[in-house]
Amino acid sequence: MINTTFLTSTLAMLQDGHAVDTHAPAVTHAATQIAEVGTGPKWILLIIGLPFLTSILCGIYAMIGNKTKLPAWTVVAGSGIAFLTTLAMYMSFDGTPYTVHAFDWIQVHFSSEGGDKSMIANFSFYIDTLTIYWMLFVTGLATLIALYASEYMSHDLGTSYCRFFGAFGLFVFSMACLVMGDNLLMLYLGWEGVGLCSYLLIGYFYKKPEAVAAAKKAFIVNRIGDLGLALGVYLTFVHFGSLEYAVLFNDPTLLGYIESAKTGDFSAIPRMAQWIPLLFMVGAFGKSAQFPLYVWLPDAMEGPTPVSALIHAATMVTAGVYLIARTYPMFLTSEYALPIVAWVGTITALLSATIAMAQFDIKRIMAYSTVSQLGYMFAGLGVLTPTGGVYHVLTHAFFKALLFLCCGAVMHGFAGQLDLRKLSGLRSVKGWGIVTLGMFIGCINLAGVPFTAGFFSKDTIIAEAFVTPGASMIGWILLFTAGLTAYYTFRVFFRVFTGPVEYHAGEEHHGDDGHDFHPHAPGWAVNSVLLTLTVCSIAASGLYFVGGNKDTHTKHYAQTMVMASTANYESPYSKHAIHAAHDSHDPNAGAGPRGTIDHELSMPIIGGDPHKVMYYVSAVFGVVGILLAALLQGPKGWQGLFIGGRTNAAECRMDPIARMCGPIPKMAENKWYVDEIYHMILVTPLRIISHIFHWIDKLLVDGLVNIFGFLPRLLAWILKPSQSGVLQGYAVSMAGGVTILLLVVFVIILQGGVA
Amino acid sequence: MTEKLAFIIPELILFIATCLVMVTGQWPVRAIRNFTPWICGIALVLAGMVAAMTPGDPAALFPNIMPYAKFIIAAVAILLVINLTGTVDRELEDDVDNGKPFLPIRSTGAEFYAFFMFSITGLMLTASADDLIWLFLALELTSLPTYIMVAISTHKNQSREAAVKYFFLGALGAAIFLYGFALIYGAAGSTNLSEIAVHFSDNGLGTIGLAGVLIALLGMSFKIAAIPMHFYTPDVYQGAASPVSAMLAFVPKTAGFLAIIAITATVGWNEFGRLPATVESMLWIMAALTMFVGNTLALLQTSVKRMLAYSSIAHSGYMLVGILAGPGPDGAPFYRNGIAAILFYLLCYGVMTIGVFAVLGAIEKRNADGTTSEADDIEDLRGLCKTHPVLGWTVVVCALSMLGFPPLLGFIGKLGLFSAGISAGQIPIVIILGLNSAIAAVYYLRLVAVAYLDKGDKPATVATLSPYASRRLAGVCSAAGVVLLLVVAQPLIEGAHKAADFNAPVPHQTDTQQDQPAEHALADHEE
Amino acid sequence: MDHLLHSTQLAQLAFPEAVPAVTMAHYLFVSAAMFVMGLVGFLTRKNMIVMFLCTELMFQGAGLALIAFGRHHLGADGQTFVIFVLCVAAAEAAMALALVVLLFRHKETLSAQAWKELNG
Amino acid sequence: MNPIWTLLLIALPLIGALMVAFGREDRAYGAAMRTMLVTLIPAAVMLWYFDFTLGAVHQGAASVKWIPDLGIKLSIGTDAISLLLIVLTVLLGPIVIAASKTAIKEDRRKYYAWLLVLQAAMVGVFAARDLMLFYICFEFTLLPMFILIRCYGSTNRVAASTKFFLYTFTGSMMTLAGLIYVVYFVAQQTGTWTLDIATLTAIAPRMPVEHQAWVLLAMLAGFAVKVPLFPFHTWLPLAHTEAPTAGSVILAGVLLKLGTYGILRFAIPITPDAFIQYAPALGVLSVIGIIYAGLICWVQEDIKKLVAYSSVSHLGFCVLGLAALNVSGLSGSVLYMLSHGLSTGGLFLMIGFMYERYHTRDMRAVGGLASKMPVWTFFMIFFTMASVGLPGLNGFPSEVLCLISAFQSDASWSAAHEAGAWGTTLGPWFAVFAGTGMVIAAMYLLIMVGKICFGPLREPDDHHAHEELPTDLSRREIWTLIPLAVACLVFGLKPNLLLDAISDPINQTVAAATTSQQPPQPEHHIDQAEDHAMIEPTDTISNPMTEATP
Repeated sequence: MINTTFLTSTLAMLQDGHAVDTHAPAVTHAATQIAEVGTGPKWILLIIGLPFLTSILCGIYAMIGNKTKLPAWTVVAGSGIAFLTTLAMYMSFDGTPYTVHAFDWIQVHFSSEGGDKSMIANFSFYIDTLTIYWMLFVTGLATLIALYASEYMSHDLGTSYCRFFGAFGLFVFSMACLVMGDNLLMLYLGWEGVGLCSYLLIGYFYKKPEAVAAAKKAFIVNRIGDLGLALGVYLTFVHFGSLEYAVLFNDPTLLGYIESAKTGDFSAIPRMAQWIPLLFMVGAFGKSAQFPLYVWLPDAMEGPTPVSALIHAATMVTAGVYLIARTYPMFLTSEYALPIVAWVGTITALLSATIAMAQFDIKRIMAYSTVSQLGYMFAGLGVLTPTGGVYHVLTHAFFKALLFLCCGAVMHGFAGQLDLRKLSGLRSVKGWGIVTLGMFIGCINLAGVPFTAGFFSKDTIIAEAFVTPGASMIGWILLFTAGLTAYYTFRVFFRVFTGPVEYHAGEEHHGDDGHDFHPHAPGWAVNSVLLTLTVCSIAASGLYFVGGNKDTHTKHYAQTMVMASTANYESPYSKHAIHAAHDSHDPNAGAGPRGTIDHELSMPIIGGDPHKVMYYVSAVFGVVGILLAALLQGPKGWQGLFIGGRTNAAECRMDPIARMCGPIPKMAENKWYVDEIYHMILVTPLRIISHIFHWIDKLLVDGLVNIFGFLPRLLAWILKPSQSGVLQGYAVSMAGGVTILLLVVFVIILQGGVA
Repeated sequence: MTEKLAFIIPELILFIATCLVMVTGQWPVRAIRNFTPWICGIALVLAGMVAAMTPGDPAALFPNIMPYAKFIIAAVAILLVINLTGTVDRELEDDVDNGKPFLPIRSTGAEFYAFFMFSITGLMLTASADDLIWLFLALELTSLPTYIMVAISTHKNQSREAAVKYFFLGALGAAIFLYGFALIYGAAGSTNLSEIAVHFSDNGLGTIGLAGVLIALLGMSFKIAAIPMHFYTPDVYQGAASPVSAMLAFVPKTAGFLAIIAITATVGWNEFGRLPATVESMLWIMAALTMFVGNTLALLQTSVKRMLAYSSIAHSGYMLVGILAGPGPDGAPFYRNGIAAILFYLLCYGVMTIGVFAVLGAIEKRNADGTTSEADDIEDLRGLCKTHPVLGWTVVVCALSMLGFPPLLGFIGKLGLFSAGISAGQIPIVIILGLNSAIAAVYYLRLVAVAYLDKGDKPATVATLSPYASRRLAGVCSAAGVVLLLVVAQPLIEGAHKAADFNAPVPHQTDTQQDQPAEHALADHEE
Repeated sequence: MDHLLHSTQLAQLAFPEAVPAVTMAHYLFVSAAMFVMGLVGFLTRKNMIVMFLCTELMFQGAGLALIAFGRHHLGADGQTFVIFVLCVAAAEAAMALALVVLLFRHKETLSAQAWKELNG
Repeated sequence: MNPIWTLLLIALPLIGALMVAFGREDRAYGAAMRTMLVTLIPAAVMLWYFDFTLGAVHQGAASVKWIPDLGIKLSIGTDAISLLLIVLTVLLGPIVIAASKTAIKEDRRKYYAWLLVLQAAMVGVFAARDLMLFYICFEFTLLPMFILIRCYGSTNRVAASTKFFLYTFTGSMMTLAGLIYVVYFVAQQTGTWTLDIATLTAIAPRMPVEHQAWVLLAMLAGFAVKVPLFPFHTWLPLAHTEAPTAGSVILAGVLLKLGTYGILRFAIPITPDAFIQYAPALGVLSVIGIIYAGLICWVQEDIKKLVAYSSVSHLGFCVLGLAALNVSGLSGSVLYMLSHGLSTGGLFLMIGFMYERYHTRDMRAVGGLASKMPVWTFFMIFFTMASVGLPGLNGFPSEVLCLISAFQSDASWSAAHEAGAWGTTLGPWFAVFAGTGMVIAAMYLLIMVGKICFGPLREPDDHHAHEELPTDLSRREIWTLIPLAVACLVFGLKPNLLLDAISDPINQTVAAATTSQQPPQPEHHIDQAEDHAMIEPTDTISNPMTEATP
């Protein structure tokens, strides 16, 4: 069990000088290895092969100039079959992870005294519960969103259509490689592949300079993260000698490190090994848009909405969470890794929640809310509850995709209008019923209304935050952010969907403004997708009650899946551990293979066991947030349900309050000027340095070379007068030359140079 | 006494040919006059073959330098003769064609060829010199005729100015090295080179001996245009007609080097293959300065002949490195033998330089007023590969070879010098050699670029062919030589290596006498 | 050869204190002086004929040194060398005068300064 | 394997060059193309018959005596590494000829003839088994390139070509001096003056370390200029901007590899101990090169200069791999040589096609070509991603290996685990800073792609449609790109095709380099009197006027 010094040392790190809790219970449980890794059936390769095939097909359609919706249907079919194969894989999975080998990729063999070691990185796939868990919602969402996009992108059929779906297929292939890869280099391949696809898809409207700039920014910021990941991968190989999960996570040295980490003495673990998780973290923050590297996600909204829904809400951004979950044992071995993850996640959640409150573009709000929710997931991982984090990934994937698709439908219908000050009362517009319902379900999930999926997953994270010693501060911040989330979510809902019907066309509308513009309601494809997603979001809450597994004492579906994978570590204080211990009276039953129980340490919160109390506390924060939103943003009237004072789309009761509290809302709206700060600290100095380098290169280095080139010419100019053409001149020079030469030689003799 | 005569049969053949030439040169019948260069050619061929056959003089310091040296002298001299046709008496022959009577008083053809043959004979004599007096006479015989050849080469003031400079500075140089020889004789007591060598190796180089050797070397540096004495070269090469400059580039230089080899042989290389400190350091400074001055000043030239003059100075600098390296321990392989490297490089250098001079001689500029003037400016060569491909390619091949571009002859020669220098431990001078061949690349590249590469941004001046086809033949032969000699490089190198094996004088095992006090009074001379 | 007394020794025997012995150093000094005077003359005088005479002077300087050494080594080499030097000097003289006449005919002056078009 | 094939590889282009030079002007392209395609056959045969299991053995060896006195014996033979580089050169041949069909209008015979000569010279360098043939071909690649830049370049081609020639020529003169010193040392040890590389590499390591240091510096003078390593790179951007498309592709594709091949074939085996001493310095220079050149790319306006500086940055990785002196380092750098040739060659082809249509290299004048030239944009993005090092394409495996080798070759690290294969010269910080090169590469290449391919359409005002070429890529142009793209993909997905081939020679080089063959007492070893003065050449270097007598 990671003892209490673990997190307190982080607090010590932050407020140096804080007394470190010396209580260190002994370690009892021997680290059990992951079950032997078998080899799996070849049909698993369908999941990876099909999306790649669809992207190749789309390329061919583009070449033969196909104008129909064929690319869309190919991708939908491809992802659909992939989803079904994943389901079959899930059904047939008997608990022991296995690998499926496609073909050899990079193999270098070193012959050295210590036996010939070799670096193996093959195109092969490692299937265990975590992979299945991830692939289920990735392929599922991909199919749904591809269906949605078939209609949404229908206005520019032809090569662009093929290009979009080609990149879409390539994205699903890369995500599959990332999640299912059996070694860290395959993960890195998928990592960069999704980066490339997000670059291609964000830059889909390549005519718009902002889209191109956003795509470039996304790729470069991701690339900074990838650098961290790459260095981490190389360091892992150099330190542990292998990249494959099967070998890596059974590596005796790694298990040894975990043992010594448990006893709290991190001095035994070499500094190199402690660097690895820190580098992985940089990669995770880059890809999942956490605090230092989150700036690219809001700009990524330049891409079409299905892209934002799939890539920037559900799948790609969760890659960071997957990385940390997959390499969780390594994070345990580093002294500062998990605390940093927790704190960064919390800060990001709070920061982006504040920014989301002040935005007016609904897609931007959703983007910042994604960043905030990702912050929650990282906080979950940080405070020793991979189950909470991973479960939140699933629930968030569904309702955030739903929210994005609703915004997309709104944008599609109102000719690109996204500003919530220009839209109001869509609830009562004909044909927008399903969109409103979808939006509502999404919002209650996001806000964390009790008994919704969002509520359960967020609640586990916050509960664990309070339970894990030293992380109560994180818990309070997360609670406060939950309130803010509830507020800005329902701010959107009340401003856009309720109140008097009033809408203005976006800039893509060509006719003159005014009432002859009538929004065209979403088609059957969009509505059907929205409905399915709504059902899934609701069903996701059900997962909290079902899927428990008696003998491994797991309470719900997400927990069973996580506990059987490499991330099988559970905090001793987690609710599950306490229940398990309670049920089987064996104090160590509930803990994951590496944890033991120590009851008396569970810290009471507001007088009760945090697990039980948390339902009510977070529910309260959620509801308060919603009421505030209703009060300040909601419309007037309708049986007094809506107590807000808003009469039209433009203003609401919040505006005077905002004006009253000075510059803060203005700064929040400008995203706390983080972009500008980055530009000032990083981009401009680097550009100045480059110009300096350019000048150095042109003047100094080239100059030196030219000088060396010029020296002979200079010597020639000096000697030129000696050839004056006058006979006597030559004679004098000759005589002078002779004498000088003889003198120099004699000086050498006299100097005794002879000896 | 007659056995010495056996060694100079080739020179005798040449002498007979010279007399013949003097007669046929003035012959009223045009056909005989045109036959004069042929006589020289045939004589040279004969001399070359005889020289190749006769074994060297075993007693000399370099026993079998004679066959090899005389052979390459004859070979290159043939190239020179082909190149020299048509230098003088051009107007006279035109007038004779237009029916005017042949006035012997106006024709200088006879003297021209005679002087050329005298000079080549002198050169061969230098090769077979084993005596100070012989060496002095041979050197004078080589250079005196060239003064006159320069004077009568073109009927313009520039060649007269060149002649006056060449003559006076030549006389000065001759006086200096004569004084050197006198001192050497004074120190050694005998004029025979082998005896001098034995004396120096027994009693070491006295102060007078050292002074004598240094002054002799400095005097002879005039011939090879090394640093202190290089001032005349650019003006003389530019002033003289191209064929004569070609001859100046090869003949005095070869004579100079053969003489220097003879003199440094008398001084001798110690068991570490190094000359005595003073001689070595002077030669070292001379080599380094010659290379740098030659290469750098060539950068500024626009006249091709001046550029080639400076390039010949630079090449002398390269060859001095061979002297510094010395022949190495007896029986040393070719890569260690600096002298062999020089002898081989002389051949390569000769062939390359004559090639470019021949091309210059082969073309001429047609001025506005119908008269033709000699092509000298680098602009005259512009786009030569387009107008006259054969000549253009000759310039390109010869320039690249002089640059030391790998597969060509120049590179093999330079490689010989490189390996000799390094094997002798003279690393710094070899690095300077490397640097200088890089500096040299600039102006050789300019030659190649002007002839072959430039699209002629500026209109190519109309360089027409001069009436004498033989100069084109000389150019083509040297270009072919540069390429074809590669095939026979090995036999040539073996010849040079055999020529350069130096039988160092064996020091008598006398007791280590004290250095005789050099200037003991004449009065107390005792038996 | 060796029974002949040296002339200077005879002189010393006859007039022991009167005439100081003339050693080889004196001859060498005189020849060096002649050589240097010739060199300086060559550098300073403008007239070409005088310049040539100076080279002749240098040649004779060398010749004197040769004779002195010949006498010192009691060998005939020195003198034979001088004879050849004289004949070469004569050849040069002929050539020099022919050249000077040729130059005078074109430039009406005997000064060497006139000839300096070729330079650079 | 019959040596006739290697001979054919060198002879065919030369014969082709003669045929083209003396053939007709308008049929020059056809003749050149046929020659290049015919030379593909011997290359294929060699690839087929080459026995990769004993990769380090020179197969298809033959030699002809030329000047035994100077030890000059032209001998050819290829081992695995040189075979792969030869195949790369031969593959680029026809592509380059096809790419310059419409680009070159006048003086076609001269252009194609010299291109064929360049091809023969490059194959000669890689196939050379003795110093002389190597040096002759090494120099002989200079002349055609000089002519190509000089006659077919754009505005200030004269300065660029002269600087290119002189810079490399001076360097190679120093290398010649160093190598001859090595030959002398070996001759001094074994008695025979041989220029054969095998004997040199066998005996040269016995040289005392200070001599080795001087020889290494001399060799690096020549090869570092060619690579181009950081301070010696200023000739490359000039040469690239002025060279015609074909020239740029060959220059980036193969000529830069001569430098790294030289280091791999000469510097490491001949002066191993000095190389280990100087490897950290080499590593620092390459890391500076990566970051310095990368940042300069960022502010470049001229697209060819940008890609030229990117080659400087990329080859920094290659030299880093060499400096790491372990198996993954060397195999990474050889892989890098091959992959950089393909990806940067492709990039230059793309720029060439764009230059033929818009006659400008300024990124400000041209933009948003995706709408007009979609196929061109696809290939542009493909090659950009290949050179950025996207996994799945050929840049990635080489970059991985170079960076891992830098990590592995940490002195403390290999001491703890196992010496030998891990190397002791560099350390993790080299890899971290070199890694930033990956980010900077992404930055400047994406900015280039962003400016040129995406955004609103911008065309130079005096632009008129090209008379022969269609707006997008013609069939011929696509056929030049497809082999490169396929090769990039194949070597990206299956780098082991190459890695297994070169593993044998690499292991041998590393084993030889890391075991020191220093004789116990270097002093007494060279005791022949004749070379006593040789003992401290270092001081002869310092003061020129050394005295002779002891």
